[in-house]
Amino acid sequence: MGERVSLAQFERWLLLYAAKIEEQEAYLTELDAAIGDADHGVNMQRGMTQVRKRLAAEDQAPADVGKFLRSIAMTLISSVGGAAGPLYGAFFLRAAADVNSNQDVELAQLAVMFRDGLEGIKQRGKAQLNDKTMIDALEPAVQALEDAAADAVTVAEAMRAARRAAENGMHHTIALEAQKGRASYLGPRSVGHQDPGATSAYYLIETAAEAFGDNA
Amino acid sequence: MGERVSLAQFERWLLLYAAKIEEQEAYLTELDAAIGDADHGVNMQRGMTQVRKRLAAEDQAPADVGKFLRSIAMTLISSVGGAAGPLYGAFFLRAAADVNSNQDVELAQLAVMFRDGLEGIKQRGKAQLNDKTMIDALEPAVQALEDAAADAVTVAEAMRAARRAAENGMHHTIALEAQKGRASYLGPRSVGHQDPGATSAYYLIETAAEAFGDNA
Amino acid sequence: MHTDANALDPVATCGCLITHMSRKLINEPEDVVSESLEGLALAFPDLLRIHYAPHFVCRADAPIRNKVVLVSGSGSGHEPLNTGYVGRGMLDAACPGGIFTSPTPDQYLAALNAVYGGAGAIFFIKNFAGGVLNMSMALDMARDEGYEVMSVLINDDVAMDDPEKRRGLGATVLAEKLAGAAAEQGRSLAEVTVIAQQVIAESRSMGAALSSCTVPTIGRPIYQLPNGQMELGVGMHGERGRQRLAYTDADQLTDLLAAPVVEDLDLNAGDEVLAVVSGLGGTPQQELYIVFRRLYRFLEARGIKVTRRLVGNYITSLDAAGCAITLLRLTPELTALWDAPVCTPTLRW
Amino acid sequence: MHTDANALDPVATCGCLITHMSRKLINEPEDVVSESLEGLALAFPDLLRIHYAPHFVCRADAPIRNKVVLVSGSGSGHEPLNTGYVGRGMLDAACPGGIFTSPTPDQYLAALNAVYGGAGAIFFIKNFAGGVLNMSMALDMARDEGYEVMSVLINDDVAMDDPEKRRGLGATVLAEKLAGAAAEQGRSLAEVTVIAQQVIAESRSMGAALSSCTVPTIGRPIYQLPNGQMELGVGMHGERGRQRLAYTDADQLTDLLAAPVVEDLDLNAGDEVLAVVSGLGGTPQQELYIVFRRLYRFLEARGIKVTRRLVGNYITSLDAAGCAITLLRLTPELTALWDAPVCTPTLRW
Ligand SMILES: Nc1ncnc2c1ncn2[C@@H]1O[C@H](COP(=O)(O)OP(=O)(O)O)[C@@H](O)[C@H]1O
Ligand SMILES: Nc1ncnc2c1ncn2[C@@H]1O[C@H](COP(=O)(O)OP(=O)(O)O)[C@@H](O)[C@H]1O
Ligand SMILES: [Mg+2]
Ligand SMILES: [Mg+2]
Ligand SMILES: [Mg+2]
Ligand SMILES: [Mg+2]
Repeated sequence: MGERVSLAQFERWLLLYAAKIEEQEAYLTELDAAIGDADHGVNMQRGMTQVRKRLAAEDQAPADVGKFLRSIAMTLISSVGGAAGPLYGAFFLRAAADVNSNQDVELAQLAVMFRDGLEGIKQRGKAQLNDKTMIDALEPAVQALEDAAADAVTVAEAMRAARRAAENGMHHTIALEAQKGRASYLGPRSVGHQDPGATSAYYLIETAAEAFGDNA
Repeated sequence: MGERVSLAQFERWLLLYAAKIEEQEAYLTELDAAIGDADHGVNMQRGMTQVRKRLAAEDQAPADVGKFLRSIAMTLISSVGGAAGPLYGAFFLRAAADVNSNQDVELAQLAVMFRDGLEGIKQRGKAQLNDKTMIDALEPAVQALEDAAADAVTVAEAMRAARRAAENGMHHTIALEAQKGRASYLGPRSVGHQDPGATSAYYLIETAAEAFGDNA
Repeated sequence: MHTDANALDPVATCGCLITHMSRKLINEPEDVVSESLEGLALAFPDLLRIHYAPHFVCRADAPIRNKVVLVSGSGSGHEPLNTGYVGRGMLDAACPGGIFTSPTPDQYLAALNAVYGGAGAIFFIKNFAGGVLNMSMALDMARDEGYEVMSVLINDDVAMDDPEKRRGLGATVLAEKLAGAAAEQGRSLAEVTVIAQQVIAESRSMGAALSSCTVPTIGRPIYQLPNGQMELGVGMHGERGRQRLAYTDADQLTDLLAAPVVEDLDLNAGDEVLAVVSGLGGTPQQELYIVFRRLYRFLEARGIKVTRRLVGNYITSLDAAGCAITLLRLTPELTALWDAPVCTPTLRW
Repeated sequence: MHTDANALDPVATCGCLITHMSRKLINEPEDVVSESLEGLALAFPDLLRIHYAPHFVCRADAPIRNKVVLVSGSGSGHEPLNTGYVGRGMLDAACPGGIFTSPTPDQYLAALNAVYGGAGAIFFIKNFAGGVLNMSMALDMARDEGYEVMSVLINDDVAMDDPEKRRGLGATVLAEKLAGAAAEQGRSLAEVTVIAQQVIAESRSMGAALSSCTVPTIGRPIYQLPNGQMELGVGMHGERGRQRLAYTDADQLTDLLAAPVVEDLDLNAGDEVLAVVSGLGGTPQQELYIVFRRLYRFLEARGIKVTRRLVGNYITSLDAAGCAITLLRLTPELTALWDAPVCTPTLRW
């Protein structure tokens, strides 16, 4: 199909994500208050504020997708803190390694980037599907993206499928008992609550769908 | 008239007072919470519990009214604490000094004892009438007792007059701004609340009226 | 009915009332003081000796012959005041009363008897009605028994205009530390007394509460602050203050506390001070440093230099939220006494 | 809908909500950490140096050539942990994160760079998901830059059965103090690391909360305890614990905390221990001594002797009510390291 996601769309993605996090900060923190330490929204908001600043700085216009994602990674790593900072950082670092100096990315490559990003999170955090973490939103989304890429659908269709998969995965965390992260200290008491990290991960996919889907 | 208040009646007085304090402990503490530090009931209850113990100890049966009141004074001084302990202690110490080895006391002498007890409180605490303290209940009662003694009424009548005067004095403290004691730190904010010490002082007169008034 | 806007609310009923007691790590409310003393004794066997009924805490090495001895007393619930200040270079004995209730004269007598070294004693007394009454009785009794005893009245609270009503607050810790250092150096009763009086003359304090505290014996806060209000000019008993104001942020509140202290002490550019920020017990250390920061800047802007400081829970009101600040104008002699070695459960250097 | 009796209540609505923020002595919630650090810097100019963005606190005399350096990090809101433990005989640097949020790798790097003395470094890391993730990134980066760094994982919390999930609690203070003393004596990186590991191996902790705490950024307690309930097996973030139980008195609660600690550490008659009772921040000192008293008696009844102790607010969760206990089995060597001189804002002897 040759349809490609441009550097500008990657930038738009992160701006949309920053706006989403700002809008949902309190909700994410509420979710974390129920089974964690009530800081996930605050942490993500602190990180995405830094990302926004970086994007706004004219002189730091990114040269290519790889550099761009790497700078997002470093910003998140040095400003989010908590569990989410290094994990989202690992996602972007690993995704960046796949594209290097590209100015744009096609769907198959996008699926590879997301898969490798997810593997980065899993390596760092040693969590699996159904441990009630952000992985429960990301892994189904990556799988959907890969399936779509194999079917050679449009980027918009692929991202819609990924978004739906992420949303289901996010909702599925409600029923799970946490095995990793702070919520796991609660043991069975963690059941019945949606995981905050899975929620912010769903937003990441949702905003990617929005940014990548409106391709000409 | 020759009517006399016996040592047994003095003992009965303090027992009635102990019962009254126990019954009103929470109320006294509430009053102190409003304009003080929420301990007046607790303090008085601690002291009167010790008084009761002393009265119950067979081997310590008092030899005379003077010794009895002095032992009450020492017990209160060493167990009540706060402002009320030394002040009630001074009352009983000075009253005791007037009777020495008496086995009983007649009305005129009773009035002198209460007057001197009151003076003991005033000397120790340097407070005056209308400073919103226990004096506002005691001083009118002492005055009424003296008037009654001059009129040579019965002890029961005299004590009824004293009780009424103490009650009025206690209610009058509501309108006063505290000049002495912890409530005075509040300045004008102390107005509108009944003084806890005036309340416990009213109970002291009320129980005296009960103990001394049922004379044959 | 009285309707002054600044009048007190009726005894509070709060939706959270029942939870207040289940915030407390205690057994029977009436055992709080003695059980806490027992814990203190077990924690500092080498430093302290504890006597019960009447309650007092004294240095394990008491009596020290020919040393002026320092005895202090106050209600319980202000910990570490005063039991946490007993030890070499500070107090010889402390008498804890009931919660927020001044100790009784027999406690002072018993403590004095345990620590008296033949060179005189000083009773430290904060200017609260009950404290003064009990202490003055104790003083009479001690002198009757032939002890040489001076008393020092601590009244550093600028919340009260009337000097007679000024309560004893943070200057207590400073007077006890500096006089304690002087006593440890072998100075005479007259000399140590003068130092204590100098500290009090050169210290002022002011406090504010952002909540009352839960007294175990009543099981609920003494009063309930309405939303977004604070009490300015409080003492140390979780009681209401001089004034109720709308809640301000830490910087504004610090200024409200610092300004009258600086003015009343007539501090001027070039003065050096010891600054104390003491939490009331329920305020985290994090916040006390925010207040200290502002206090430092407030003084700096006026050319006043903070050369010594104490930030933490030093005089408390159980679990009340809030803080009090104290400033002491330093001289080289007072600074040296502050720096002199001290070994108590709380101050140790 | 899930209806397990032990499930979590929905996000609490409490009649007192609006008052929670007006209990706090702060300015803008996002400035709490940096303003508090500024206060700390102003209070201890001779002892500490503070760096902002990235935030870290280090010894004023750093770097110390040829000394093994100790670096620790944790979220803010646990004060005095860790910033209050920087100084001679303990930490070389501490990295404070956001409130209850672990510090980021660049903070560790910057701190390491400021204090590294050429003889190696130890990173102390409490076993919390976020802490470990950030620290392990920092470790990779530091080693890439050629620093010789060991890391020590603190996991003394017996509330978790799964050893992998055991969080770091009071052993943090002990490991940092004892390893700090060893480093100060000039011991090698390997030796100091072994001591830190020994302290962790010989320490166990358990905590209970009688309330949550108010996080400035959210302006209300993380959760609301229903009347007469408590949370057993909490960490240090005002979060819920392993179990919710009916409120018990101080003695019973102490036994609930002590029993699993003693069992897990396999303490036996004749053992000597260092006992820590740390308040969570909102519990008055008076109550902590009541708990210590019971802990002492509990151990005494089993022939275990408390020969060293620490009672106070040493690891906190802002203004949460409650406490945690920690026991460390002592050897003569560990006792000597505990007694070795230390000069930090918090521990000083
Ligand atoms: N080991 C892990 N692997 C993947 N995700 C994790 C892991 N640990 C925690 N998370 C995610 O991080 C989220 C919490 O992030 P955050 O609240 O910012 O950090 P912290 O738990 O340190 O306070 C959790 O909801 C979960 O989705
Ligand atoms: N100087 C004084 N003279 C007379 N009565 C006083 C004086 N100071 C206080 N009181 C009385 O004592 C009462 C308070 O007693 P209490 O609460 O037991 O002691 P404290 O004020 O030390 O807590 C006040 O209500 C007042 O009636
Ligand atoms: Mg969190
Ligand atoms: Mg009172
Ligand atoms: Mg009192
Ligand atoms: Mg966190």
